[in-house]
Amino acid sequence: MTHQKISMAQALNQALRDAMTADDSVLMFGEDVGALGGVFRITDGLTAEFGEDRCFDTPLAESGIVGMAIGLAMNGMRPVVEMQFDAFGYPAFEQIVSHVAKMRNRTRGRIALPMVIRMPYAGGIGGVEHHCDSSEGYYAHTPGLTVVAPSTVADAYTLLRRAIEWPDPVVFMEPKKLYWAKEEVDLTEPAPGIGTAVVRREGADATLIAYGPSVPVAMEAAEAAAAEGRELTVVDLRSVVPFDDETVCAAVRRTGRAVVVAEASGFASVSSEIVARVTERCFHSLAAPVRRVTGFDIPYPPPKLEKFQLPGVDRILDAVDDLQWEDS
Amino acid sequence: MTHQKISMAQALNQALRDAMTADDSVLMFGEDVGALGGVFRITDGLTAEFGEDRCFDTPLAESGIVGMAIGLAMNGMRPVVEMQFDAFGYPAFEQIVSHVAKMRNRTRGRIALPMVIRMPYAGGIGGVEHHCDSSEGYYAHTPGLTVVAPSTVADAYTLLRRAIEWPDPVVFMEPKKLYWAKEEVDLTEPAPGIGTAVVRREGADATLIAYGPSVPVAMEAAEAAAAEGRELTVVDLRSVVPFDDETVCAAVRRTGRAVVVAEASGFASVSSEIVARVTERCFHSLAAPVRRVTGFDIPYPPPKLEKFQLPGVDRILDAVDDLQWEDS
Amino acid sequence: MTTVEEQLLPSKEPVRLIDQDGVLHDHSSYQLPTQQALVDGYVELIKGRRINDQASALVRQGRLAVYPSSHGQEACQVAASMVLADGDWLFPTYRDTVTIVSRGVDPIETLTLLRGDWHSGYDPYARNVAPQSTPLATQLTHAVGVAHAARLKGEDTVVMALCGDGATSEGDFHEALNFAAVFKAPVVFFVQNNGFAISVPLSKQTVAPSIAHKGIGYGVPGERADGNDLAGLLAVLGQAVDKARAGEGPQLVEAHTYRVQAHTNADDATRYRQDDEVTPWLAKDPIKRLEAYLSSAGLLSDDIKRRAEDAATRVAQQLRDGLMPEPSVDPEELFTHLYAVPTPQLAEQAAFLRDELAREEA
Amino acid sequence: MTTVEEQLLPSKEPVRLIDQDGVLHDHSSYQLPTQQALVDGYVELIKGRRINDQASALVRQGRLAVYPSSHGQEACQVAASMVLADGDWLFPTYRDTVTIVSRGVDPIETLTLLRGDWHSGYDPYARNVAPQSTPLATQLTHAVGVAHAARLKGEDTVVMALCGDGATSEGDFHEALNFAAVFKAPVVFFVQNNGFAISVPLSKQTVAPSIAHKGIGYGVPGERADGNDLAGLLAVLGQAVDKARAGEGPQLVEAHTYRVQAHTNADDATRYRQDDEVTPWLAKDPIKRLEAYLSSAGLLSDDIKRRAEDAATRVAQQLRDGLMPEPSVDPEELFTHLYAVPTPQLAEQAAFLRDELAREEA
Ligand SMILES: Cc1ncc(C[n+]2csc(CCOP(=O)(O)OP(=O)(O)O)c2C)c(N)n1
Ligand SMILES: Cc1ncc(C[n+]2csc(CCOP(=O)(O)OP(=O)(O)O)c2C)c(N)n1
Ligand SMILES: [Mg+2]
Ligand SMILES: [Mg+2]
Repeated sequence: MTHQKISMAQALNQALRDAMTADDSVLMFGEDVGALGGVFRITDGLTAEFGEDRCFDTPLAESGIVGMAIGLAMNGMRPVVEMQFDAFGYPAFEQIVSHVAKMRNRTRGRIALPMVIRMPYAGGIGGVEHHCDSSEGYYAHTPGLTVVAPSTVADAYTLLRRAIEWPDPVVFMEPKKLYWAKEEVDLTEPAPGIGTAVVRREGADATLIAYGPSVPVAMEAAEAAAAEGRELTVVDLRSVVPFDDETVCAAVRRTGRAVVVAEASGFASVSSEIVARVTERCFHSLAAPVRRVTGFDIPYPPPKLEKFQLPGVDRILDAVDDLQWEDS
Repeated sequence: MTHQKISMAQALNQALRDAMTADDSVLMFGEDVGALGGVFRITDGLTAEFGEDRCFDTPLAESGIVGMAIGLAMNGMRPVVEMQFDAFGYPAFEQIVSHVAKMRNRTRGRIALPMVIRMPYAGGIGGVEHHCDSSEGYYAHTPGLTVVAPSTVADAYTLLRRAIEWPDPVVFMEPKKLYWAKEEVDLTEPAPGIGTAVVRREGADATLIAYGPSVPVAMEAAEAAAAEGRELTVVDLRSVVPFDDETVCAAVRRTGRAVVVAEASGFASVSSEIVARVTERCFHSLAAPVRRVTGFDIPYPPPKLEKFQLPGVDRILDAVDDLQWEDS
Repeated sequence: MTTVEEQLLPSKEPVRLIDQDGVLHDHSSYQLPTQQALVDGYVELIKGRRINDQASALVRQGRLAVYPSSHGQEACQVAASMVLADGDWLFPTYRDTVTIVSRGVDPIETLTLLRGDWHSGYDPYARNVAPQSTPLATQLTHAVGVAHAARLKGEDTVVMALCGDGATSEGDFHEALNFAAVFKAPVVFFVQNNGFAISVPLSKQTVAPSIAHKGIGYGVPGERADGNDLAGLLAVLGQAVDKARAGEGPQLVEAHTYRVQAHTNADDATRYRQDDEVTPWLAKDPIKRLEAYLSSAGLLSDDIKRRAEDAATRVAQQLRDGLMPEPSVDPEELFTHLYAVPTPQLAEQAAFLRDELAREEA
Repeated sequence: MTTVEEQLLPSKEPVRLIDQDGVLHDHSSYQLPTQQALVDGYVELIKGRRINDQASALVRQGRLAVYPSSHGQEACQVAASMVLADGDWLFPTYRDTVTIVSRGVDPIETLTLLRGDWHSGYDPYARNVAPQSTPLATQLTHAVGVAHAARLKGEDTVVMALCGDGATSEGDFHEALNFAAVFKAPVVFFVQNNGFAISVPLSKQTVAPSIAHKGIGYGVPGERADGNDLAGLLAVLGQAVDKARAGEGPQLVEAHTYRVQAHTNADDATRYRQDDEVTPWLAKDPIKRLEAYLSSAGLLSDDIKRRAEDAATRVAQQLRDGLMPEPSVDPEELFTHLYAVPTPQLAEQAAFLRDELAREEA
């Protein structure tokens, strides 16, 4: 399967398929993931290929889905569950925060929960209310969870494979708006594991730090900045927890300036954390305060207004312009 | 009732009593808040005084409690509900995030939800698992909520009164470990409203920024620092949302150095936000990066180990020492 | 079997007063609604069907973002509104456009959500209709709160709370029924069991004898009705509303109906069900059977037919006109409705956007 | 009333094989357990009571942080463990110390949570006992998962999932029963209805005819038993376990018992109930009645009495000894158990604490 042009949705589907082939204990379940193949078709064909025992529909209850996954993981399985949209993961919040995140610690490592909670997330698809939330901040703030967000087709495949093999529970945030764009990929290429950020583009003037759906936007902004003569580094976090301080800080120290880009509302968010930890670690390398380009602190807007909420190229370029260049 | 020595628990009880007397539409309900008066006795005597219709026990279901409060608020009431411990508010997370926070915005201001969710929170009381969480970060990250945390007896009274009168939903975080300490207070004194931080102590060398249970610890640390010849300003946020940038930034600019103190795990937290926004706004006034003294990124420890998790005076003083004094 | 169980368990068969051939059936506990009600209901059915079909067409034209149609469920939609008094409350879901319009809310305002202009477009207090709920079953506890508030105020309001078969699996369904029962809140929980939750058939949702059997676990009387028989629904829901109003506490009603079309236009039902499963349900169409009955009873005058057709034409026209121009939503609104008074943070962000837009325009 | 309802609704009266005077009652559906079982059960009851009383005493001495006693509920506690086979699973709550110890878990390890050393102290896989759950009803869906995994692996494991009357109001109770029913998971949901959720009496928790009546709403057979009659409980729970093991799907059993003491030592029951409400329940004590029956049946030999007393003395001594010294928990453990491999962030924080402690010691 080397060098094929596929979409992120297909890559995720392939990752599930390969993981289920590789390991009989991998199960996939949730709402509409069986015959329908999921509302985004990420589980397309899995029930047909692996049978109802391996990929199945559940009753409509997210807390039940996550709770059942916990029990399955306690008893030898590697469940992967889908929250149909990440905002519909909130009914499972208690299970995620009080059990998924805490079980290993509670039992001094005796009960491990190797499970993946897949969440189609973020906006840019014209979805009505509750269909475009960015909830990674809640999970990143919860000790015990691993939080991953791919931004490329290749990473989607690799990171989902790694997440399923991971010994601990992973909240896997899938950027919905990237589901359909195709990329040429080689899925057999060795790829780094969870916890490693990657520099997507090198540039000496400033660093853009992004993850998930904001990475392609950051890349586009870097392209535009280059056209105007400013060279930007783009770091793709890949995983929010664990956080790759080394890669991020190295880039920031090299460039002396940084902008964090994320779709979620900024207040008390992953972006706040990035600004805080980068500043704590790189203070004397910084020529200007680290800026944030995030969603406003408002509920995700209705489709007709979402363009105002999403961090776009112009807003990123404005933030870069704002990095007190005259001072340097 | 001028100048009495009462505990925070009594002040909160008095605030509820006075609010219920002042306004017939104020209701208080939740688990064990009736005859028992709440496991912390905050609702002591309210059923006896106002009757079962005004203060009542509900079935044991937090989502139901918050959901019912939403409906009551939609139909002319001002409900105050108690989550018995803040970790038991997680089952209501969906209701809080998808409805409490969004209803006014969803309906273009037509449905207001004047309601208060009281949450006994944070640690330091030797509570077993799930009884000492600090969950304010989840709520602060959710646009549409107002998040308040008193640190003194007088503020507990005033802020709860203001919260009940507030036109919008308030998540009211009550620092459990401060419930019992008594202070001399005058509850009739005029007091500032929600959204106003207060400088609890002035000092030129550095600023401690804290809220809720961390304020007395910060005050103690400032006391100790003074003994060592370092004068610290202590800002008590009082409300996390809205955030009083003006008071906080004025203090930081005056002192050039700052430490944020909070019990919650630090990653992607309210503390991260404070560091980020203070740095964004006061960058060139800062002689050193803003430091955080927070809980570690671990589940709240069992009683025997909680002392290691709590931000204590020594840890705060160490952080202050760390503010690169040699550079200045 | 004690009296308690007899009181709380549903009828052995779903209540049906008019069968799919339009033939009348007597029932020991329920009476045929008045001729007037049936005739008015017929007009509403025709109108409701037209709303569904017109809205679906408008989705295909890109004038609505999405439309979850209640095609085939119009009897439920119409009955749920018809049994309510003016001061009563309705708690609808995303699929209940027809009920909402039937209750008198402006159809364009109703479709604001699905058009993508705003999250909810009508004034909930104008006709006592809560915003349509998307997160399943979550609105049911709100309904209990509204009903309880009414009782505290001494009002005799009844609240009609709608949900689907899938939604009954959510924890909030359970909590709402239990709270309503314990507080004797006047709520009629009306479950439109249309056989599917998106792709998931009822058999994977529950193995209970029926959804109406869930009532007894809360001490709530459960009843079930043929969901395509407007007459039966009016009788059963009408009685439920009466009992709730009379202080007998919450009532649970399950309607057996069928989602004839896909979940929404975005769904592809061929992936999970065969056409021959759908066919028998077409014969059970709620409009056909009421028409058959009214005809045979001599109640379907030309005048009535014209009234129905006029109402349908009017609402379709309203939809086509109202959903025509690109509506303008002021981006400033993003910041103004979160709080009675915007936080300083929001004010700052609003200014940022205003500034950005001004620069773009310049 | 059809067969389905007869199959799913509970017996008209809670099953009772031995009444409070120790008198035997025949039952059409349940048989008296063997003499051996009753005698073994008696020993466990005596031991269980001693655990409760000793643990409460240790709280007063400050050697346990808190203890939610099952005093008066020991028949439920003992029966829940006795009916399980070795490979089966138990999902207990904070109140179920006695069941856990009955299942063979070390009492000191069991009390780790309540002593404050760590969140859970025993190896869940050693005796297939899940950690005690504090968030109410949340463990019930885990039980479904464990049971479903066993079925997928072709094992005939049964899972006993415990909760209280209050916990049945939580959404997770609903979701767990429904999931178990739909997946035919071999779970016995065992509700110890002790009349109270802290201060809230059952009448404010639910107005259902009984908690066992909640089963039918999921297609799950519900049964109820006198919760102070070990014989009846062994019969009812034993049958439920057998049915679950035989592939008949989940079972719901409600035990009618009473929380004789306060919720925990931290609670003050005089604030919400009268002593004269408690008194009649003292006469229904599970130990007294089994003792009365065993005596009258000539089964209570001196040998048995000695066996019981020895077991009780031994466990009490174990508690006093084991909870004596201040146990040492290494603060380093705060960081080591969250992940299989600590994140760099945690490693950094662990180093910070290590450094801090080293400086303090220096
Ligand atoms: C809490 C929650 N989970 C998931 C969804 C996604 N979702 C929307 S509609 C639907 C199916 C609902 O089925 P049912 O309750 O039977 O109503 P119907 O659509 O048939 O009217 C699902 C799963 C949601 N809206 N809310
Ligand atoms: C989700 C959740 N909400 C609230 C609590 C606080 N709480 C602990 S025990 C209890 C009462 C439980 O009553 P019941 O289920 O009847 O069990 P019992 O204590 O009687 O054994 C409450 C409200 C909790 N532990 N979990
Ligand atoms: Mg349906
Ligand atoms: Mg109880």
